[in-house]
Order: sequence, then C-alpha cells, then structure tokens
Amino acid sequence: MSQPGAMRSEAGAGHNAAAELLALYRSLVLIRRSEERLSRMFADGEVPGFIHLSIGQEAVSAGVMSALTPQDTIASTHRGHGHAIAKGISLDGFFAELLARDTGLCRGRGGSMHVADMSVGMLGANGIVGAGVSIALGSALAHKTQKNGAIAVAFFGDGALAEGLMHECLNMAALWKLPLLFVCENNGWGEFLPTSKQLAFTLKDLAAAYRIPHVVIDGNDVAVVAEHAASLVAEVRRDGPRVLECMTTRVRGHFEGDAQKYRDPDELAGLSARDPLDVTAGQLKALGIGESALADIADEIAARIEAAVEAARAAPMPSFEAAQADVYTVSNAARENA
Amino acid sequence: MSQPGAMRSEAGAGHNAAAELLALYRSLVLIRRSEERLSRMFADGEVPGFIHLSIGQEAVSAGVMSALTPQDTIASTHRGHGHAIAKGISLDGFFAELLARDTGLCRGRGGSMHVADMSVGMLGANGIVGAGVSIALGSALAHKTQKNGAIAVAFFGDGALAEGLMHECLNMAALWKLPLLFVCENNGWGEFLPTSKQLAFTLKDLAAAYRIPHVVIDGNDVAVVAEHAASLVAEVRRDGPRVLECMTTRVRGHFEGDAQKYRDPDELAGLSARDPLDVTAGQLKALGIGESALADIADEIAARIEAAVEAARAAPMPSFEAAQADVYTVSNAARENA
Amino acid sequence: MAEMRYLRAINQALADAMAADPSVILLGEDVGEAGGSFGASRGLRDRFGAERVIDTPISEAALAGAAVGAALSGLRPVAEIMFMDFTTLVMDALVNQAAKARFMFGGQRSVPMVLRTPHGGGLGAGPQHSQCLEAWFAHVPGLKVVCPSDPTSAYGLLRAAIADPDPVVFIEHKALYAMKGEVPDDAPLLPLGRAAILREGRDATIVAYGAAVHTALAAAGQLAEEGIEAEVVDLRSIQPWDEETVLASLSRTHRLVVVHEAVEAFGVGAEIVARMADIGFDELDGPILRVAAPFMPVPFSKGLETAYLPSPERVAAAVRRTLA
Amino acid sequence: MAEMRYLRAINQALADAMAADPSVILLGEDVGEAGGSFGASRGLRDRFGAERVIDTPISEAALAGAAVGAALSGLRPVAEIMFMDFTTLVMDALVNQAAKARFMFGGQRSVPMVLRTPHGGGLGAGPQHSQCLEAWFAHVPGLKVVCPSDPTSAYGLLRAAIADPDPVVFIEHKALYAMKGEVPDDAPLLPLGRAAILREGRDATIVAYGAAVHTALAAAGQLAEEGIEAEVVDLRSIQPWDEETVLASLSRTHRLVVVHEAVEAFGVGAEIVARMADIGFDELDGPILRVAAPFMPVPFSKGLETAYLPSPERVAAAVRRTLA
Ligand SMILES: Cc1ncc(C[n+]2csc(CCOP(=O)(O)OP(=O)(O)O)c2C)c(N)n1
Ligand SMILES: Cc1ncc(C[n+]2csc(CCOP(=O)(O)OP(=O)(O)O)c2C)c(N)n1
Ligand SMILES: [Mg+2]
Ligand SMILES: [Mg+2]
Repeated sequence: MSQPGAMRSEAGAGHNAAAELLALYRSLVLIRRSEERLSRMFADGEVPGFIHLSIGQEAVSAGVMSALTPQDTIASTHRGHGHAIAKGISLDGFFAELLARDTGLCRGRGGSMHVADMSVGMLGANGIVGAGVSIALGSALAHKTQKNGAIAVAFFGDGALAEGLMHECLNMAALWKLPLLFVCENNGWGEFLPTSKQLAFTLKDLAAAYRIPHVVIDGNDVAVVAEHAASLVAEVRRDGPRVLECMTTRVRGHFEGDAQKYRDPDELAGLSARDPLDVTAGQLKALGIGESALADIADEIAARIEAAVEAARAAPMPSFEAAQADVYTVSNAARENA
Repeated sequence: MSQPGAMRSEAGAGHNAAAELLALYRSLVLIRRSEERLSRMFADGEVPGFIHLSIGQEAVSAGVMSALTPQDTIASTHRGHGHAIAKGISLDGFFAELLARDTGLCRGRGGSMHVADMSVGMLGANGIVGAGVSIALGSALAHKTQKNGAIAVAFFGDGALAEGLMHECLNMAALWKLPLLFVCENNGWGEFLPTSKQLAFTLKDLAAAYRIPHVVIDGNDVAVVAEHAASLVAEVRRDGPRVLECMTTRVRGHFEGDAQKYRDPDELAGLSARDPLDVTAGQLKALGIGESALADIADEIAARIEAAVEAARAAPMPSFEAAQADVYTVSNAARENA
Repeated sequence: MAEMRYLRAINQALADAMAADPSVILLGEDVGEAGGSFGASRGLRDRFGAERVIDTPISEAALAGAAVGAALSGLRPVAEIMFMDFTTLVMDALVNQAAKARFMFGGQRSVPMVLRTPHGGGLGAGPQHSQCLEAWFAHVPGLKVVCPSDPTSAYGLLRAAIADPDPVVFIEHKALYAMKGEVPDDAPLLPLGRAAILREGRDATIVAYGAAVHTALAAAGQLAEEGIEAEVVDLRSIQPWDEETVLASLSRTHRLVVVHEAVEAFGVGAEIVARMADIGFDELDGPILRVAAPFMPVPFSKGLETAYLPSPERVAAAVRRTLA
Repeated sequence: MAEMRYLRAINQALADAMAADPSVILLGEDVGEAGGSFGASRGLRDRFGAERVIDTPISEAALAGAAVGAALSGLRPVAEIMFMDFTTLVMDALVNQAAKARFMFGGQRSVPMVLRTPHGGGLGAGPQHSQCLEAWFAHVPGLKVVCPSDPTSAYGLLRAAIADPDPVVFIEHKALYAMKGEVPDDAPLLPLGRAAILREGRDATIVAYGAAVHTALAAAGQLAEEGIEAEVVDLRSIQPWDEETVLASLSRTHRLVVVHEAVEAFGVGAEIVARMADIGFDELDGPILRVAAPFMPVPFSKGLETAYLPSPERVAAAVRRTLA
C-alpha cells in the first residue's frame, strides 16, 4: 500500500505521475467502497456497535500513508478505518473484525474503534479522543532510541486539540526532537458542535508556539496531501516533529445513524463539490487516464471487498475461552508454575 | 490586605505613592518573615511534612493581591504561603495550620500544601501541579454566572506549563471570556531541573496562540507587579482572561532541605541582587521613607509572627473523631434519618 | 403520575432541579445545543439558557476541575462525562480535589457537585465504552456514589444528588435509558445511602444495583418456579451503602449472593461480602457468592459480550449453590 | 550477599535490568539528572545515558501514554510517577490503553511496561501525597499489581515486573525506603502472583502486603506473648494474588484477618475476604476481619495520621476478636 517515491506535482506529468496518482486513487476507492459497504451492513444490523466513517476524509489517509514505509508506525482515532486500510492492513481481517469474527484483526474483541494491525505498524484506532497521540509519541521515542530510522504518525481530529494530552505531546515531541508527524484531520466538527465553538485557537498558532513547523493544506486533494506528506516525512526523519493540518470534510455525520440535523443543509449539499474521489478522478482524466482504467479499479476493488465480506460472513465467531485467555501474555503461568 | 487603588508609577511621587508602596512592602515583609520563621521551625522539627517556601517570589503575591478585592478568588500551588498571606488569611490560622493544630485554618488536616481560607477567597494551595488552575477556572465561571463582578486568579509555576490541564484551561477561559487572570511565577525551575529542559515553548507564544493578552514583567519588583496587576485585573473584570508572567527567583530550593547542589553557585549567589525586599526598600528610601519606618514595620511584623507562633504552640491538637466527622457535610445523616 | 423512560426521568430531574435552584448549572460535551450525547439534557439549553447549560470543549479534566471550582464558589454544577470509561480523565479533579476539599480545608466549605456518567455494556460498544468503574469511586472517602435501576429511582436519586452538599458520582446504565416506569408529578427525593427491597423472599438474599437489579429479579422469578424464594435488594447507593438493610435481609434468609455487571475481582460486591463476612458472620448458613463480570475487558462481539455479562441463569445457579 | 536499603534494592534492580536488556528505558520527572525524587534512579543516567534515562516535563498523562506506545514498539519502559496520588493523571493510559491493548487487539502484541510509584503515609505529607490506591488497579483486567515489603522482595519483584510481558503497576512504600535487608548478588527474580509465609502459626492467618506486613509481624509478636500463634502471609502481588497460599493457611488456622494501609472500604482486603467467604467458607471458624484505614483522607497532623494508620494493637485486637 505504501508509495515510497511519493507524488510531486512539480515532477511533471507523464507516466510516473499518472501511475502514482492512480495508486493513490486506488487507495481512496478502497477506503470509500469499504466504508460504504460497512454503512449498508450497519443499516442492516449486520455490523454491531458504533461506527464512525471517514467518508469525505479518505485523501488524508491515502496521501499520508503513501509517504510511509511499513516500518513507520501510526496511531489512529475513533475514525480510523481509512488510516488502517491505507496503512495496508488485511482487508479480510478488517471486515472480519467489523463483523466481530474470530478471523478479525482483533479476533472480534475490539471492533471498529480498535482496529489494529501491528504487523504493518498500525498501532490501533482508539476510542479515547487524544490517546492515540501519546501512543504515537511513545512509538516515536522507541524509534529514536532504537535508531531504526522509522517515524511515527499521530492522527487526530480538530476536536482533539482541546485535550490537554495533545499539548503535552506537542511539547515533548518538540523538546526531544522526536521523529513524529502530527496529522490533524480538520473537518470543522467535534461530534455535534462546530469546533469553532470549542477552540479559541488555531493549530497553526499553536504549532508556532511549540516551534514545530506547520503546514495547512487541502485535505481533500490526495495529490496535495501526498506531496506535502512526502516532504514532511523526510523532514521528520531528519529533523524532528512536524504538523500537517488537512482541511477536510466529514460527510456522514459523527457516527452512522447521525442525521446531522444540526448542520446547515446547504453546507451539507456543498460537500460533494469537494469529494476526494471526484477531485482525483478529474485529475486523472486530465492526465489522460480513461474511464475504463477507473472502472477496472472499481471492479477490482468491489470484488476484493465482496470476497472479504463473504469470507467474514463465513468465518466462525470468536470463542469466549480464547478471549479470556488473552488478557495476559502468559495467562497465570507464573502463578501455576512457580 | 487588598489595595483597591493600586500603585501606578505614572501617578507621580508624593504621599500617596509612598503610602501604597509602604503597604506593599509590609506585605512582602510579612511573607518573608513568616517563611523564615517556618524555615527555622522546620529545621527544628517543629513543622512536620514538606514545605515549599516562596522566599524570593514574595513580590508576585504582594503585588497581584494588591489589585484584588476580598470577593475575588484565588487558587494556588504547592508554593502557596505567599499567596495565602497576601490574600489576607488569618496569620494565627496559618501558623496553627503549619504546626498541625486544631486552631489551624484547616484544623491540622491539610498543612502547608493545603492552606486555604474561603472567607477571604483563598480557595487553597494545592499539592497537584496544575490542578489549581482548573479550580480558578471554575471559580471564574461561577463569578460570571452569578454576575457578581468578581474575578478569579490562577497562580502556577513555569513547570506547570507542561501539564495538559493548563492548556485546557487557557482554551476554555479564552473561549468563554472568563474573568480569570493567569499568573505565572516563572522562577526557571521545576523541582531539580531547569524548565528550559522541560518546555519547548514560551508562555508568551502560548498565550498568543490562545489570543489571551500576555505581559511579562520583573516579578521581583512589587511596584511593577502591582501596577501591571491593577491594569490587568481591570481588563479581566471587563473583557476576559489575561496572562501575567512574573520573572522571579526561587531562593531556597524546591522544598526546605533541598541544598540545591544542582545549581550553579554563582547563579545562587546572584539572587540576592534581585531580592524583592531589598528592591522595594531601596525605592522607599528614594521616596524619602526613612530607616525607622522600615524598622517599625519589621518590629510590628515580628511581633505579629511571634504572637501567632505562640498562639499556635499553645493551641490544642486536632481530634481524630472531629476530623473523621468532617469528610461529608452531614455525616451519614441521610442514612440515619431516612 | 406519569410513565416515562429512564432517560426522560433524568432529564426531568435536571429540569426540576434547575427550575428550583438558579445555582444549578450543567456542563459537558454536547450537553447544550445537542441536548446530550444520549439526550439527557434535551431542551434544557432552550429553557434555561446557554449560561446555565454549557457546551464544553473535549477537555474532561478541565471541565471536572472547573466543576470543583464552581462548587467552591457558590454554584451547584452537574457535569456530564459521556461514557464512564472517560472518567479515567477526571480522576484528579474527583479524587484529589472534590473528594478532599471539605476535609483537607478543615470543613470550611462543601463541594456540592454531581458528576453524571453512564456505564455498562450490552451495546457492542467495546472495551473503552462499556466499563463499570464504580468501585474506584466508592473507595474514595469524600465521594458519594449512586446508581439507580429504574426511572423512579433515577429521578429521586438525581434530585437528591443535586441537593446534596457533597460531591456525588451519579451512574446511569446506558442499557436502561429506554426503560419505562412511573414517575409521579411531585416525585420525592430519595435519600442517598438507602436500599430498597424490590421482592421479598425467605430463602436467600440477592443484592444488586443498576441494570443488574433486573438480572437479579429475573433470577428470582426463575427460582420461584422451583420453590426457592429469593429476596432482591436494590442497593441504589453504593457509597454510602445500606448495610443495615442488607444485614437485616441476610438475618432473615441466611444466604447471600451479590450481583453486578462490573468485574468481580476487587469490585463493589467484594466490599458487601467482606462486610457481611464480618458483621453478618453468625447469620451465614452458606458461602457468600458473587455473580459479576469475569476478569477481562468488555469484548466487542455480541456473543462474547453476552457471555461476559451476568445472566439470570448464573445468578440462579449461585443461589442454588449457596443453598446446597 | 549484600545488605542494602529498600530504595537501593530498587536502584539495583533497575540497574541490573538495564544492563541485561538494552530495551529497558526509564522515564519520569526528575529520574535523570536528579536520580529520582526519592533517589531510586540515582547514578543510572550517568551509567546508561540520557537516551535511556529520560527526564520528562511535568506531563504525567503523556509520559504514561508514551510508555504504552514505546512498549508496543519494542522497548520495555519503566515509568516513574512520583507519588501514587498522581496516578489520577495516568488512569487513561494505564486502564484504557496499557491494560486493554493486548486483549482488544486480539493478542497481537504484549505491552511490557512497568509503572513504579510510591504510596503510603507516615511522612506528614497530607491528603494528596499519601494515598494507597492499589485497589483501583487490581480491579482492571490486564494490569498486574505488585507491592513488596522488604529489600529482597523489592529487588526480585521489580526484576520480574520488568521482565514480565504485561503492564505491571509496581508499588513501593515511602516509609520502607530506608529499611535494610539482604539482597544476594545474583538474587533471583521472584514470580509475580506468589505470596510468602513470613511467620508460621496455627491459630490465625494474617494477610498483608507492603508496609502493613511489618504491622502484621509486630502484632504476631504481641500475640505470641499471649500464646496465640498467628501465621503472617505477605501477599507481595495483589493482582494476581496467591489465593492458594491464603486458602491453605486459612485451612490450617480457620481464622483470617486482612491488614492494609489503604482505606478499608472497597479496598484490596475486601476481595481477599470475599474470595475466602466463598471458596474458604467451610474452613471458617470465625468472622473474617479487616484492619485498614478509616473512611477519610489521610490527615496531615502527626497525631491524626498515627491514629489513621493501622497499628499492631488493632491487628492483634482483630485476631483476638475472631478467635473469641
Ligand atoms: C476522551 C474522550 N472524550 C469524548 C469522547 C467522545 N467523542 C468521540 S469522537 C468525539 C469528537 C472528536 O472530534 P474530532 O477530534 O474533531 O474528530 P472527528 O470526529 O471530527 O473525526 C468525541 C467528543 C471520546 N471518545 N473520548
Ligand atoms: C501532578 C503533579 N506532578 C508532579 C508533582 C511534583 N512536583 C511538585 S512541585 C513540582 C515542580 C513544579 O514546578 P513549577 O510549577 O515551576 O513550580 P515551582 O516549584 O517552581 O514554584 C513538581 C514536579 C506534583 N506535585 N503534582
Ligand atoms: Mg473534527
Ligand atoms: Mg518553577
């Protein structure tokens, strides 16, 4: 999934740019269609619990992840599907987890808010606003201590900026020059209230206070995200923390089932003009990629998703005994052997 | 203790300015001599527990408090003696508390880190770094809700700036335009480590991010503190939060008994040049106040302190049963009456 | 006399308390414009104004600390923490500030605040949105802890909690929000610290609180078919808890089973058992048993979660075991 | 064989663990240049470098969260929280992150971190610097909780905690720091979850942990003068705790008293009693009693604090009472 030689807009058109943009587009489509599929299954009662979709925000995930290596780690949020998929977790494991199966990434114990795949450096979605940022901080510290050349990425929403933990982490990352990229998905909302009513500051000004270089970009244009992510990731690897603020759009409400009655209908209607998939499809067309290439991607991804859904449906439910035995690494062995 | 018409340096010299400065000086001396007395009693084993002295930082307490009314509230820190005394708590109650007597402000249950006198708006010293700031925030909210014209003041050290709670409070105060004055006592240290090794930012930049007006001043010149406090308090009462950062000097170590071996001896030796009492005594002399006036103050305060110490020594120890009965307001009455 | 849901009873209690006392304010994330994430404060901002029903940023520690400061300064704040799992972020405000202020300042002032928060599983909400952490708060001198099982007690206890001069942690169960019950028009305040006997029985005492009360009642129903008459005690308050009522019941039945949804180990039930193993020892004719959650996080999958939660069958089996 | 103080045993365990495993790092406020507020990490920064012995800002929540992230990324962090009272600020990192990560991610990875923190009174440090809050952590599936009573067990348990693949809350008692004891040169790791019988006796079992072990031993000494032989069990680990050893002792003595410095209500002792009132019921010849702190914050004044702390006299009286 990762794209080591990331997209540069100035790199000129031609084959390379088109191929890179197409790879990014594929990532966008994979996230979008996966979440749309989940949305339908949620409505049908097949997906339990709460789910928070990243529809409208996919370009952040696809773009940032294109700049990472598999050794790089990320910590995510309650709205983590896009991050997880873009980081390259197993799609089968993802759907199986959302359907609470034993074959799920977390064996049905975590669900949407806890999707994780340590094997690809995805340290977990998180049900606690802000908590993932400190986990990414620790991961960055581990990379630095181990001198392994990897970086960590902390994803968080604009609402999370009000959490004290966020600030503690900004300070520590700056103080210790940790290889940590802060990525804010600024969708203008924290649950049901605009973040303008929650925050008396901008991330730009805050980052300036911590002397962490900050860039704010259009988070719905994956080419833009990928380009900035690539250069910031290189800076982070070399020099220490950076902040990437992505202006983006929360399309489907805070969680599935949220009718967003509190939002201006015009604003909601206007969101489609910034749809990340449409934006990128338009750019691809301009680069000469035809409808049929996009249709091929759509078909291929639809098939992958259906296969994952079917595999999940066929998979067994988790066993209670196995779950109970996994609270500790060696369950009570010290006690029994000693 | 409070000085409604506070010191203005532009108010010209003459009787008024001299009288005001003398009042501030009296407050400085009262804090200094009280703490020196405590220090001796601590060394003699007469004061139990930990004590953190504000020697070298008295001008912040005396100056800020000169701008407050008795209705204004303050929340303090582990280094709270100066704040408490300057806010006008009973000196007898203070010494009795430090000597763990039943006549103490907290009846011997709190000690140095919990000195409080609600009757003069002193909401408590605090053993938890940063916690007092949120208490002051809530007090400011109460003042605003009750439209009583009062303000709240949050005292905190530079080390506390690393606590997430601090930031949450800055944001909320700014967002809600609360009548809250943030007063930072920047002594350059958090325990045994310079805060330059703890903070990647300055309070100036941080306040700017929150769009809270910030002033940094010489915190060892009580006239300067009083002047700025007076104008900021007026602004807070009218317009909302302000930050006053006072550059000051921690003379006696983190707590009593700390030999400060980790500090540069030259730096320590240099502190006396900035001693707040000497600074003010010099200004008073320049205003024509003679040695004898200062000596009178010294005598009067020495007598007050000795009286307080003697009263405390003579006072009874607290009763365990009374302490146990004071955990709740009406101990178990609901249970028994119902 | 009005039939209303548990959630609506909470809403009504908040409204009545605010109407009766202008010093009552609400604060929390989305409690204002949105009327609360679960709807507990619906309509209150319109009725009482944005100055008294305050939407906070996502800053749990500061909002809880602010509640303490406001309570020390003349208000009666009712703070909402959206899920009990997030009380991990307000422990300092509750434990080191609210709980201790009265004592540590020598009785100078009370801290009349309430922290409302929902606990419990059953919604497939997973390990970080389902916990029952009440035992933590019950262990802290200075806090009171309440957990109503139905709309009537939800109303009466919340009014009492708000009127109480001391800090109260008021715990609602998410799975009860839709439950209906009678709440009379001028329903009385219910005293904190007082249990209710919801079903009488001579053979065994089952003590429970919150949603587990219904598990206990269902178990008692099953046992009655076998001729075993279990008495069901709804604790209502966890701190202080009504040890006289529990002891009196035990003295009639001589058998005790304690049920809750929280993890069994070091949970609320442990204290009830421990107290009865001391003051009630001579009354005991069988082991005291607990039926509670196993020692694992709350799992997401429905099947796992169902197996995790205490069931009437497990409670009935425990009663049979202590009678054996 | 070396005699050393409890604090030095901690220091030695940290040093030996760091020397043995380069993935062990220390972090906390003043653990580096200053060698720890109590001196537990003295000399370690000079020996192992500032990259492995890290002074943090006063940011407890972030340092604990960072420990979780570092543990998930290949390190074995040992975080210090200066006073257990300040663990109020790290509850989320410990409870919602560290404790649950293994389970909620389906067993993908362990979280090998240790959080060291001192608890307890006796220093006149007042209500916010003296609490014993171990019951909170023992209630959280996924955490282990350890509390050594002497230098030997402090060394052996800390080495075991650092070597353990799961998150361990390691609790020291401030009043024990100066205590001397033997720590052999190649002292063994002591298994977590295993109690030790420090004094044998046939008449009653006294279970304790941490500093309260010495209160129990003193009580046993007093009782012996009256011809009452009390067995003293040092739990060492609180979660998991060694219920086999306690049950076996109870089966010999048929009387049980549990002692700790934490508040009695909803404290650790409640679980031990509750478990024994179930699995040990048939062995009991008298009520199970607890001797612990009363339901109030830890007071500052020496006189009040002394009355607050459990004493050998109160323990001895409890043993007599259960034998009566
Ligand atoms: C500590 C904590 N507080 C509150 C919540 C409830 N909550 C979940 S998501 C959310 C809003 C987060 O807003 P933002 O960070 O902007 O992310 P977005 O939902 O917009 O992606 C809130 C308040 C939570 N999960 N954790
Ligand atoms: C939450 C918390 N963390 C740590 C401590 C220990 N501690 C007490 S004072 C202090 C340093 C505070 O520095 P600063 O805020 O600058 O105040 P100063 O001592 O310089 O007046 C620390 C770390 C504490 N009391 N509370
Ligand atoms: Mg948002
Ligand atoms: Mg300082």
